[in-house]
Amino acid sequence: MLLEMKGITKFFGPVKALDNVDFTVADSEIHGLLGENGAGKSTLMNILAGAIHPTQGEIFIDGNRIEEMSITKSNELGIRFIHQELNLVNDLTVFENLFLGQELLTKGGFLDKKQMIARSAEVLKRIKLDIDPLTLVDDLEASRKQLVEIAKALLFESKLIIMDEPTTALTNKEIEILFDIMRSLKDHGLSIIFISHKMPELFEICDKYTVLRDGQFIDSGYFKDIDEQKATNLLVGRSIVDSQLVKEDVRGDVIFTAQSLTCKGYFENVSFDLRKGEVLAITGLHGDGRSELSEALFGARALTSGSITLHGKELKLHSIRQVMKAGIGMIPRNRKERSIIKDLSILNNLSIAYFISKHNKVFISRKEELERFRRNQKITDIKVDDPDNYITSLSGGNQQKVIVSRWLELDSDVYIMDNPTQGIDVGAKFEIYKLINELARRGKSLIIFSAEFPEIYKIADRCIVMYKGHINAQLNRDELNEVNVMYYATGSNSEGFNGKSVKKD
Amino acid sequence: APVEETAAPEAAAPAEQAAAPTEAPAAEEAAPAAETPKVMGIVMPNATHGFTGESIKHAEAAAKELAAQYGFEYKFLTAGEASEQNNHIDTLLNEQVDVVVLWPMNGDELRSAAQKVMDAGIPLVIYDRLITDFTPTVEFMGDNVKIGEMTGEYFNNYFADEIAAGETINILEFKGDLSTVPTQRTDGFLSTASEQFNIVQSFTTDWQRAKAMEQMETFLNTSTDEEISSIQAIFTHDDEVVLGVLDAIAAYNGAAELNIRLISGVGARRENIDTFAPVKEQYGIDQVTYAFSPALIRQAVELGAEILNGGSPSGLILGETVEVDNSNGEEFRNHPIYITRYSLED
Amino acid sequence: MGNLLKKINWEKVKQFNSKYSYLVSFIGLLIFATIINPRYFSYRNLSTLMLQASIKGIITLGMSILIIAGMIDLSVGSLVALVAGLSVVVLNTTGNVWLMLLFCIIFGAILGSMNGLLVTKGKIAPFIVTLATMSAFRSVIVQLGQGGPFNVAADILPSFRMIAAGDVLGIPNLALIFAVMTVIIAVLMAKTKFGRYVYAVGSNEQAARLAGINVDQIKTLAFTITGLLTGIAAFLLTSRLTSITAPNAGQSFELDAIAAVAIGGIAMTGGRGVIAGSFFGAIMLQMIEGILIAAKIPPFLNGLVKGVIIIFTVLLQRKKNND
Amino acid sequence: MGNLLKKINWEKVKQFNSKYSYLVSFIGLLIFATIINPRYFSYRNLSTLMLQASIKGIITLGMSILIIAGMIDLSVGSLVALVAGLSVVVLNTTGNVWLMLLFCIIFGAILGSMNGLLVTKGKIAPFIVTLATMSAFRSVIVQLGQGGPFNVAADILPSFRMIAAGDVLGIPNLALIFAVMTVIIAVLMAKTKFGRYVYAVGSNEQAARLAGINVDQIKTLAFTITGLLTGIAAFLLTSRLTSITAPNAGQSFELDAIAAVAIGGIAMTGGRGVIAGSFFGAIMLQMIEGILIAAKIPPFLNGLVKGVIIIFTVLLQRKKNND
Ligand SMILES: Nc1ncnc2c1ncn2[C@@H]1O[C@H](COP(=O)(O)OP(=O)(O)OP(=O)(O)O)[C@@H](O)[C@H]1O
Ligand SMILES: Nc1ncnc2c1ncn2[C@@H]1O[C@H](COP(=O)(O)OP(=O)(O)OP(=O)(O)O)[C@@H](O)[C@H]1O
Ligand SMILES: [Mg+2]
Ligand SMILES: [Mg+2]
Repeated sequence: MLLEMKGITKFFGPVKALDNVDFTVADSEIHGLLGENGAGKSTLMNILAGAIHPTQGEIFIDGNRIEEMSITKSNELGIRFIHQELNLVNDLTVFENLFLGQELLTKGGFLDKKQMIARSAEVLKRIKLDIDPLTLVDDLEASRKQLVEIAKALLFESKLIIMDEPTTALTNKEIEILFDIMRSLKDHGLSIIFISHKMPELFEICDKYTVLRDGQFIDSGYFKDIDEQKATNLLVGRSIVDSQLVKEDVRGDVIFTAQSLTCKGYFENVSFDLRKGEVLAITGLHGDGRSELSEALFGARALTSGSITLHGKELKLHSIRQVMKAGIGMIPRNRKERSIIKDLSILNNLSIAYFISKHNKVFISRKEELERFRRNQKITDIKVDDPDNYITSLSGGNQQKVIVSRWLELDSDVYIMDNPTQGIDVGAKFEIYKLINELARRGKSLIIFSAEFPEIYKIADRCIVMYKGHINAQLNRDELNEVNVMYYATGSNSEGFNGKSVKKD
Repeated sequence: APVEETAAPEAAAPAEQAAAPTEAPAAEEAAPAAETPKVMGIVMPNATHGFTGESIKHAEAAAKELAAQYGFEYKFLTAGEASEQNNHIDTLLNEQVDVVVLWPMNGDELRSAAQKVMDAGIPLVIYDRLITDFTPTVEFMGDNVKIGEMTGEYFNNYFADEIAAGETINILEFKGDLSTVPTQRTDGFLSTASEQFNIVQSFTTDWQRAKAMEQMETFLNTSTDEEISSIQAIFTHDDEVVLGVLDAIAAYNGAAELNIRLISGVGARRENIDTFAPVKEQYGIDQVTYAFSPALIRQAVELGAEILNGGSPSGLILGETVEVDNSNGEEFRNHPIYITRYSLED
Repeated sequence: MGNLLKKINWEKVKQFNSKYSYLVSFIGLLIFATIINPRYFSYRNLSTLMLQASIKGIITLGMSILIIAGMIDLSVGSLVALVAGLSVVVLNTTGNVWLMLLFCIIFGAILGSMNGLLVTKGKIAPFIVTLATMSAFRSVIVQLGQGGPFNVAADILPSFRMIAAGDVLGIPNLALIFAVMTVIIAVLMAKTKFGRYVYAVGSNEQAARLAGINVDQIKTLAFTITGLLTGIAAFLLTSRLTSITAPNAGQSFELDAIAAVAIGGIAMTGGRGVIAGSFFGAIMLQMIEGILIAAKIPPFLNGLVKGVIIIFTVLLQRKKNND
Repeated sequence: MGNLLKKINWEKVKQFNSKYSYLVSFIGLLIFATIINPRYFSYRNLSTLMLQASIKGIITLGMSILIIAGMIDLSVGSLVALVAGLSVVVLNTTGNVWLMLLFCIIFGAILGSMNGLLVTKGKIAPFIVTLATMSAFRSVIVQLGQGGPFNVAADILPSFRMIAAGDVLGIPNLALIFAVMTVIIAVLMAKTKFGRYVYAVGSNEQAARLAGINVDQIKTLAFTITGLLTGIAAFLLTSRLTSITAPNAGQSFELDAIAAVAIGGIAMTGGRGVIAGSFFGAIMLQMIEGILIAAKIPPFLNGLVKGVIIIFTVLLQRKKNND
């Protein structure tokens, strides 16, 4: 056995995050680690990588017991860890980040910049990532950052790579590339622990699975022996009926119009409108300008030209506050950097946006805050001990639920959601889809930025597919299928006559 | 300390000694092309408390007046610590000034720089700080040790009976800050004051009235009644500090009986002399202070001007220290030191 | 279920400890002081303590807001001197104390907002902006006073000094004002949107912005409020001293205020801490002065002992925080 | 492909601008000074300038490391006094300049690492730790000298003062030493692992830790190196002054060093900036003094003008950064 973890128990203060968990990984194996939000997956992996210490339990690598696992030791043992949240140094360049902690040196003991850049270029090429190793990481957007994290794990010889939800910020194409690399690594004898909440992915790439629930080991086995239904049951501990999602037709008037939106270097001449009660998905591949568009719609990024009308009035886009007050809410992507206020409690994190557009009293009422929290906890199923704890004590998925709740409280007319289900588990995801449908039924309009086709299919009335900063196609619900989306997202339709890009012109 | 010449403020006015040049009102305009006007470089400490602040004011005013009168230029530089003063001297040497008037933060720290000035053949006037084993062109000093000594003697006389009776006299000390000036004042005091004076506690006030007030308040609040009652006099380094101590005494409402009879200060400021009578009347406290005037710096500047005009003053000149207490407080308001000090106000 | 209860209690205890850690330090210091000098623990002394802590304490309140917002203000000491010096002129010319108070508040707020605008519009680090204005404010008032003091006119003086010297039912006015200001600022920070935004900005500026908070506005406001509070402090200082020496009035108040914030348990990295902490922080800092006097520390060693006590006080809290 | 090239170039230009912004300020200030005083731009004056900037400049180098690491050190001024004062004793007793230099380096490093350990092991914010040690270091040396100066013995003095007063081929020794130290520290920060880690820690401590960097070690080392450099500065200061007055030697060096770092274009938030920036920053700060003299600013207004120039210099760079 490459890896054996035995009887791992971990307390965070009073919270028992892991309870006597066993976990084994063999050579040349891609091992899926499954569990609901807060089940203890990241914690277990953090223990394996030496980032935190277990309260109890033992770790064996190749049969040898490892005393006092530390980050340095796990590195030396050939364990690489791609964390669930981004952990890059924004002020350093890509190559500096890739080699951080394991710099190559010249004979004189100085940094061997040349070689590091060359090796970085190689590894970036391997994952088909078209960026200069000298780019400042700060200038990259979230999905690129995620790929740099992945590249970092591939840089040195290793035995075991831990991937904690590496695909949440990636597009389909990038995921395919990742899977190719994973397979080839497996061929080279490496093992990979793969954590994801997306069932199809797990079934596609993994050999074995281990399920955790509430910090306890539930089951382990081969994916070929189970199906998605079974996996979900193991995960949740009860069965979920996925068929209840019913989409109703949209009949409302147009309430939101985007006219010739242009943001130089990112997107150009984007126009669309949105009806009351409509769910519009916007998708595409990297470089489609989608993420910048989502910011621009919310006033968080300045437009070069174009205008947005809501309820027939032109929006003042220079102030986020004004946009919110006009009735637009937005869940941004890249939770850690853009949403989580780490020094505030769960309760306060949830309330913060509400104050901007809804709260008119002089004083904050704790009672109301608690009510808000309880209400949302029911809706999004946040697993929490005490809402006064810091939000960072929550698992990634539960943090995301708090953020979703933050915006639901605004009761906006239009919701912009950028990758809203980032890291949310199967059960809760389903709840959120239901919620989105419910919002639409109540006459809210939603613009969902997403790269996950199953998600789009479940919720969207209409889908805009972007390609290199342009709207390449608008698909109605009846035209909506994965093949179609990929066709337009890759620009296959326009290939040959005008594949012009607006990027960085 | 040997006094070669005691200079009353107006006595040393260089106008009388100097071969009076043409009365050019504004020299720069009067003789633009003929020859470049001579330059006086003045280096002083920053204004970090009242005394340095007023000194700078007087120095600059004097420089301005004299420059206009005699047709020279001046460069006026201040600094917060010694190495910056050294830097200033380097700058002045680069500018090839014709005389340097230097008030060092601390004498010895400017020795190397002072040596450079002398080596460059530039006349050097040192104000108020002694540089060990170094002789500048001319030195003008207030005498901090002497102030301490005079305070000690005043205390001896004031408590002559108690000293004769062999009693121990408890006093408090409020220092300026931790620098050399306060150390000199304390050393002077200890050298003359009777052994029977017992310094119960010393405080460092950073020359701040507010700090002195707090320290006195805390002392009064946290000491035993006997301790408080045993204090008979207070020795301070500064008039502002005296006001802080008096503030605390005025605010005291504890049980102990206060037996403080004498408080000493340095400065002879208007604000303090104003309090002499009322404090005596209300609290029965006598005060004494020493006129160590910030206007004394004028004389150093005047010495510089004298040099520029071809004079050659030399040696050590000591500024006059006048003792001011309840007996001569009002009289002192007519004293030249007092008049010069407040001459710049409108 | 019993498990759950246990769990919650433990959390509560931990939270209490980390929330009220400043009390641990405060009590520790109080015991220490009382051991050194048993007379320390008396009503008179404690009320004087609060009186003495009040002026810097009010500034500390402002400094806490800034530090919670992830900023700092080095200019408060000079700001005190500038406002106080000019306020004497206002008082002497108008003879009206209320006008003078109004002047202090408004002028303080204006200077504070100047700092804020340089930070937000100029995009310069607060440390650097206020380092520069520290130097500038001081310079202006020294120039205006030509190095000399600003004295309150003799006819107004006796009544004017009673603002700071007076008391209400045995409680010193200054202590009372400090307490009231603390409550106001504590409520502002804990119970209003503004306070919540300050915490958010100090913790994650980008997230705060994307939640709709006008980050620049909050920062400028934080500076303005600090300026305003410092203006009030300047007013009280003038009443306490009745004479403002421009070159050193308020000297190093900024360092004392920051130290008080730190020993009050507010994180220097922003986003965390409560106003009650700075209240006790300011008092603790004053206690250290008292301890120096009570323990008869030789003056030259005051700095050493003060430094050690500050470190020790902060350490005391960290232990509790991290366990 | 042409597209890609364009991209790279654009990036490069932007990087250049933000990397060398300090040069923009430097040239701006130089032009300004020369306009005010045409004699300013002379070899003699510029070499004196560098000489004058050298002692604080060497401290500025250390301060830059700390600020890049996201920390700060307020104790350097007091550390200078403590090391310099005692080094005089070492020199006078042993008569050996090399021994004295060694003492300065080692003692400086020890004091610096003390700061570092308090920050890392004690988990106290650098600002607070060094605020406390600033007070403590000063107090210790004042106590040892009992308020008086430490004077270099008369027999050693003439040769000893030539270390700071001498020159090599017309280049002042101090300027030379400053230049050499700058190169060493610049290489350390740009070309070694340590330097890289300092940037990483200052930019994102958590990411640095997860990359296997021993964050505490880097922080402690940064403080130690700063202490060491400050020790060297103390040595040079002693040679320049030949007498160390404990109460105010090195006073407010910390503020000057921090200001120099800031106008050298190093971000106060850590993670960004280059050592060459602090070199020019230190020189620029000294230039401001020169400008004050040349422009005949009245002494009381020096602080105002200095503050304004600092803000202006930093603004000049920000503009370039943001475009
Ligand atoms: N630093 C912490 N302090 C307190 N509790 C924590 C901390 N980190 C994790 N926990 C708790 O440990 C449990 C497991 O969290 P973990 O992050 O391992 O979940 P996960 O399985 O990775 O979930 P997700 O799918 O949402 O990422 C959760 O209950 C979480 O609240
Ligand atoms: N243990 C390992 N850890 C990290 N990277 C590895 C490891 N083993 C192999 N690699 C890398 O994987 C890459 C091989 O990837 P890939 O399979 O895409 O290339 P390939 O040329 O198709 O391989 P092959 O040689 O099997 O044909 C190589 O660059 C190699 O450095
Ligand atoms: Mg997780
Ligand atoms: Mg292959």
